[in-house]
Amino acid sequence: MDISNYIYLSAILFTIGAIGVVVRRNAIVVFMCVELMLNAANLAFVTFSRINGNLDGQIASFFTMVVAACEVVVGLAIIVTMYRSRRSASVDDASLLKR
Amino acid sequence: MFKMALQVGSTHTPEAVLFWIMAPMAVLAALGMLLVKKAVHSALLLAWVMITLAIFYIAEDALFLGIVQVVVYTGAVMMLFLFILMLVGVDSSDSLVENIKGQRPAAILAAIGFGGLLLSLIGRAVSHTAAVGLTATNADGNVQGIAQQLFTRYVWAFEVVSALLITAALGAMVLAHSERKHISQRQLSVDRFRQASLADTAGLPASGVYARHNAVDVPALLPDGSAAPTSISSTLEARGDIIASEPFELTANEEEEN
Amino acid sequence: MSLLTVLELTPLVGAALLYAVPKTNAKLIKQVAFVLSLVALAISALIAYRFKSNVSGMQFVESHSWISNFGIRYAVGIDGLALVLILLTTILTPIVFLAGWNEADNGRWSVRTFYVLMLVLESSMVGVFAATDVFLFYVIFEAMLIPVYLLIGGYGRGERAAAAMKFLLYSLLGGLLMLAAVIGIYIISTNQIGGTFDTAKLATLHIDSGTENFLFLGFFIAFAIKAPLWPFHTWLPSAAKSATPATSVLLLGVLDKVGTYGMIRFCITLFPHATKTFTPLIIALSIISILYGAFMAIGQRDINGLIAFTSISHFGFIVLGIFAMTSQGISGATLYMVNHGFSTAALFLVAGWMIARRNSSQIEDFGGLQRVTPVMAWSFFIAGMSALALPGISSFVSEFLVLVGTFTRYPVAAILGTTGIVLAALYVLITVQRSLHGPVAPSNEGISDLNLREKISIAPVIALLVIMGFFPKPVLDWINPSTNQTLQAAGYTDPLPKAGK
Amino acid sequence: MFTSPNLNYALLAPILIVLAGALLGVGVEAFARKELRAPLQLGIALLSVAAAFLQLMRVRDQRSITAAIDSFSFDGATVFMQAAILVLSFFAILLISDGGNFTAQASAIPGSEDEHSSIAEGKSQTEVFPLTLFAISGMMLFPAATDLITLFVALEVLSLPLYLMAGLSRRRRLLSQEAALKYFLLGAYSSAFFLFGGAFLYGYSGSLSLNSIAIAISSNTGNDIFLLLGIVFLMVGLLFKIGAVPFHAWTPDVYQGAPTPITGFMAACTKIAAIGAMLRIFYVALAGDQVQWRPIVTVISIVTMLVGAIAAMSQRDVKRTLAFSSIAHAGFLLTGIVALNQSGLKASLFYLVAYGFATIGAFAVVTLVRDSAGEVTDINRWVGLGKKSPLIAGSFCLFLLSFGGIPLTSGFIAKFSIFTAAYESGNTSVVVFGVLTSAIALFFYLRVIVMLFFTEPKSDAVTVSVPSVKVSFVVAASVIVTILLGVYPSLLLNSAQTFATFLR
Repeated sequence: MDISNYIYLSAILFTIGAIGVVVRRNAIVVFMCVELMLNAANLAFVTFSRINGNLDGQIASFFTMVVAACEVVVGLAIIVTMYRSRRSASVDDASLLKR
Repeated sequence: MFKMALQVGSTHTPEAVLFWIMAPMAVLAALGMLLVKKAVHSALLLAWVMITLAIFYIAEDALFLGIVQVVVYTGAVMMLFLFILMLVGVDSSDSLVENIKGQRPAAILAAIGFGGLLLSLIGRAVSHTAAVGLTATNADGNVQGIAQQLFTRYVWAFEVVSALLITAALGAMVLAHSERKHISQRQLSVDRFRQASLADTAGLPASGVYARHNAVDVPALLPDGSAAPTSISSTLEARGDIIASEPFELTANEEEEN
Repeated sequence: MSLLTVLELTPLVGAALLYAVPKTNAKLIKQVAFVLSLVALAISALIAYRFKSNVSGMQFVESHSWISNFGIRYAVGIDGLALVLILLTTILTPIVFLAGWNEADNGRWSVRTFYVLMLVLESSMVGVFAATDVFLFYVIFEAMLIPVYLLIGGYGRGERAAAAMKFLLYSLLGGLLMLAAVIGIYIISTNQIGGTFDTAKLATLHIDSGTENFLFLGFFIAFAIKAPLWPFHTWLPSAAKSATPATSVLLLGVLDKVGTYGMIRFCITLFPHATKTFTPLIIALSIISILYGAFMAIGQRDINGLIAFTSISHFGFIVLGIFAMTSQGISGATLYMVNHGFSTAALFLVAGWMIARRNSSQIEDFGGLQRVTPVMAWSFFIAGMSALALPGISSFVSEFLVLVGTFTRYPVAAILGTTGIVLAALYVLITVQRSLHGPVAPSNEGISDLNLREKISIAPVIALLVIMGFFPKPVLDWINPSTNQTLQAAGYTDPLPKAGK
Repeated sequence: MFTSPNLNYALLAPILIVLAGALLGVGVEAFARKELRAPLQLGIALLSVAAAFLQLMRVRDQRSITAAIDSFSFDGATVFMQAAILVLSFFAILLISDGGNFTAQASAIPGSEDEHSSIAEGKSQTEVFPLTLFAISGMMLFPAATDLITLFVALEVLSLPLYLMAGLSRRRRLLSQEAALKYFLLGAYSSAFFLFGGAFLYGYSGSLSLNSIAIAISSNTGNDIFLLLGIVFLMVGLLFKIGAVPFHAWTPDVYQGAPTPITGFMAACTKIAAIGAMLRIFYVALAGDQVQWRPIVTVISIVTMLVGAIAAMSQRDVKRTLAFSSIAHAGFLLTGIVALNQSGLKASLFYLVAYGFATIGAFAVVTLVRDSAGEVTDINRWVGLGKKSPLIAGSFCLFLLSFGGIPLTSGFIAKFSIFTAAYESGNTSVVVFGVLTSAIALFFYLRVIVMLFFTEPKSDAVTVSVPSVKVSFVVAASVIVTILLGVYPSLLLNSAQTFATFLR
């Protein structure tokens, strides 16, 4: 099997995540789609690490995981605050700001 | 589409089998994430994708990352997502109605174009790719290798990440922590028993009951003491099973006596 | 420090002094401003006295590094062309102060602000004519819009905010085009001789013709908006109708000369080849301006609108003279700039008094002023005659020179231009007839004639109009060397008189 | 086998001092008494920023690319941008500390009893200060980072606190929380793009360091398609951050919803950090591949300028207007990247400072214009402000004129130098469009000025609250800098020239 198949997989997952952010309305689901994109990037990093024969890509993945964990904390805190204020986690309901 | 010619970039059969079983499932799960209505289902599907990736990491000589992926990502991050979904309401689901007409088909079309372009570009690129592999690099062990890099080459970034962790904790505090000033139920009941008189410790009597008879064929009384005929079921009325209401009416002098 | 810098600073010092005067003491503020403008006049007289008319090139030169990274310098210096325009500025400023003594009283802001703005404007007008660094010129060229904008918007009449806005937007748009050209020529200089904005050095650059055409257009459109040349003129009538007389005098009399001045100083000197390319187009535009301005003037009912359109016509003459590329043409155009300054000053000031007295700016409202207010009527008459270029009054000399200069190279244009004179006679005489003669309208009977202050302020203008009509030689002596230099830079020589003439 | 890494702490100290201040601030939150917190936090924040600045000035002449192994380049551009960020942050902190812009208790539901009581008790969310300091440290690191991991970490360090703070407005809290959510989701989205691009660049060059990527490009060893994909995705991520078209949609919403001091902080300092990082990435790592990205950036720059200027015209909210103006400025700043020469770097540095000061000043003025319900940002209610408080309205106009690039303001010199750089590099089209856009942009700046000064105030018009010492200081300093840099720009241009270097 060709190693580059992992890169195809990564690109597919990234694309699906990117579409999800655009089409889904629930903030939590949107955020999960972002997580999917980050995971896809990680897969690419790990695969390139293997192709290049050094560990820098794996380190990058590791950092991404740490950063993503922090991001999730902050993001979910914001979403919960929003939810408590207006009982909805839909991005559409968050449209007081003029378009 | 898949070039098998590159010997250096190819791997042995077990990994191929693993890939061809797991990868399509991961893609399906990711697609499902987009299509299912309930957020919880999306979260579970995402967790599945993450576990798949963890397996792939291990297959790709990234043992440490594979474990971290399961522990941190699937274990902690996804659990956090699920917690929040529980908090917000498990039923929370998307209305799949479009807000802007034509937005969704347009987005899907654009995405297919985007993905297709991406894939075809990668397809052209990988024919030149030759993989070095990590066997040499991981000779001392994957974890050791990563530690070596992490604490030398990337030590500065590692230090700075601590700022991020503190920020996250602080942020969650700011948005969620509130100083308790509600009095708890327990405190309320203690207060009740500590007051001077125990007269209404068990609670105050229920308010305004005007009936003087508890049979269904006796009319209720209105606040002014007169009977309320409509309080009797119309079936009883049709059968004539009604007791005259006059004896039960509250008269003026009776009221004075009370 | 060069006297020019002193002259630039004097009004600014005056503006600063005004802040020491209590805001409520309007009279003192006016007096201080007036005295400072007289000081500036004295300094400029000293400059004129020391100016050597037989020397070509810049005099009173001063140069300091300003923004060293871009080779930008504070560089000033004057030749005859700049001198006469600076004199025009410093003479007109005290006159408008005196003439419009009460103009600022009913403005949106205080009297002090009015005089501060006026003095800043004077300083920047001197600066813009004295600048020999293109960047310095550009900065002042743009910065002086702000005081004018505030003067129109804050102290004008009618639709003043809109008029001020229109003025500013047009000018800024032109300015931005010029900015692109300024950057362009700077980059070319960087590649050839090291980055500089020195006009003299920039004139030595070799620019390929395509680029040169673009750069020329950048400068020219900015100046054509300012000058104003048809079709870039539409801001002028509304601004003239809304501005106070004092502002109008400085705006049309002096400020707009920056446009024609810039054409001579920058367009022709820096881009001689492009000038040749575009000359036919520009001649055509100037002819259109002459005729269009004149026709529109005939149809005007508003007296300020009338003056604005006559100015468009006159600017057409000036541009025609400049781009005829003969010594008479350019000298005549330069002289025309001065004469037009005084002539519009007289017209606007007298018209301003008439409007203030009658509380209307419609020409037909002024019937029979000749009998009620003879002095005012005569002043207006003389000013009108100067607009008509009657022989014996200053404009005649310059208009004659322009037409003669044009005829030797572009006979058709000169003939068409002459039609403009005929039309001028028409619109001036019609106006004079309508407003000064005829039966006295009943509402005009109580109008008072000019008071002493007004007489004092209009007298020097009228005197100059007449003196310059008979004796333009000193001014021409100043102008001629710089004219020749311009022609030389552009690579033109006067055409030989045709045989048989 | 394991050699301990050698960090040059003197050069990292400015960042570390700010981080130490932030940690101290967290400690204050935990241990200090409530009424002491606000003054303590303000003191710590100002002191640590000042100390960091002093330390930076002490080491400003040192140069090193190995200060933190390969992750951090202490070069001229780093010193300049860190200094600019520190000075502007100092002003921003003063604005943030000026009372009444932040919610009393972020966890209280808007409009609830809880909220009323916490307002009545005079509570305040003093955690804002450490969060600001964290953001500042990220901003200082972002333009100095020389590998993709550090860049990514710095990007998140500067973004996370901003996401949080965007949601802490005292009034119109729903709006503010919504702004935080939008900012967060789009920010995370853009981070993902940045990361994906980084992955491809890593795949291309086999390294995460910018210098190695540059070497890989010049030796032409890698796979060009990976390079192209890497550049495109990385660019998308960065363009999101600076709010360039077509990734600008979040900007007006976030600018409007966030508390005004935070908006000012974000607009001035984030721009410096993000443009700084972009400059480094494009000048250092990707310069060798300019044929591929330069046309793209040129087009984006032009479109950004145009969209920003045109969309600003129809806005009725001051903060949204300023947001679109910031979009237009992002376009102008991209011109500096397109220029890709030393003048371009110098001009960008100058531009960032000039724009930063005018922005902080403008938002400081916005905090002052109020009615009984708080800040008023509806532009129709600013009508006639010039009559009531000429000084404040005049300063605001000065900032707008500077945005518009009128001579004798800093904005003019900034535009002049950045256009000159672009022209010098042969990108005439950018200059022409830049000039055209400036003309369009002037229209709406002038419209605001007309409203302030040439229109009679209406009955329901607003009042200008008496500015506190802190706000007056910020406004006055911004006015002085804006004029000074317009009249005598050599003051800063010379140092921009000296410091306009990237070490490779």
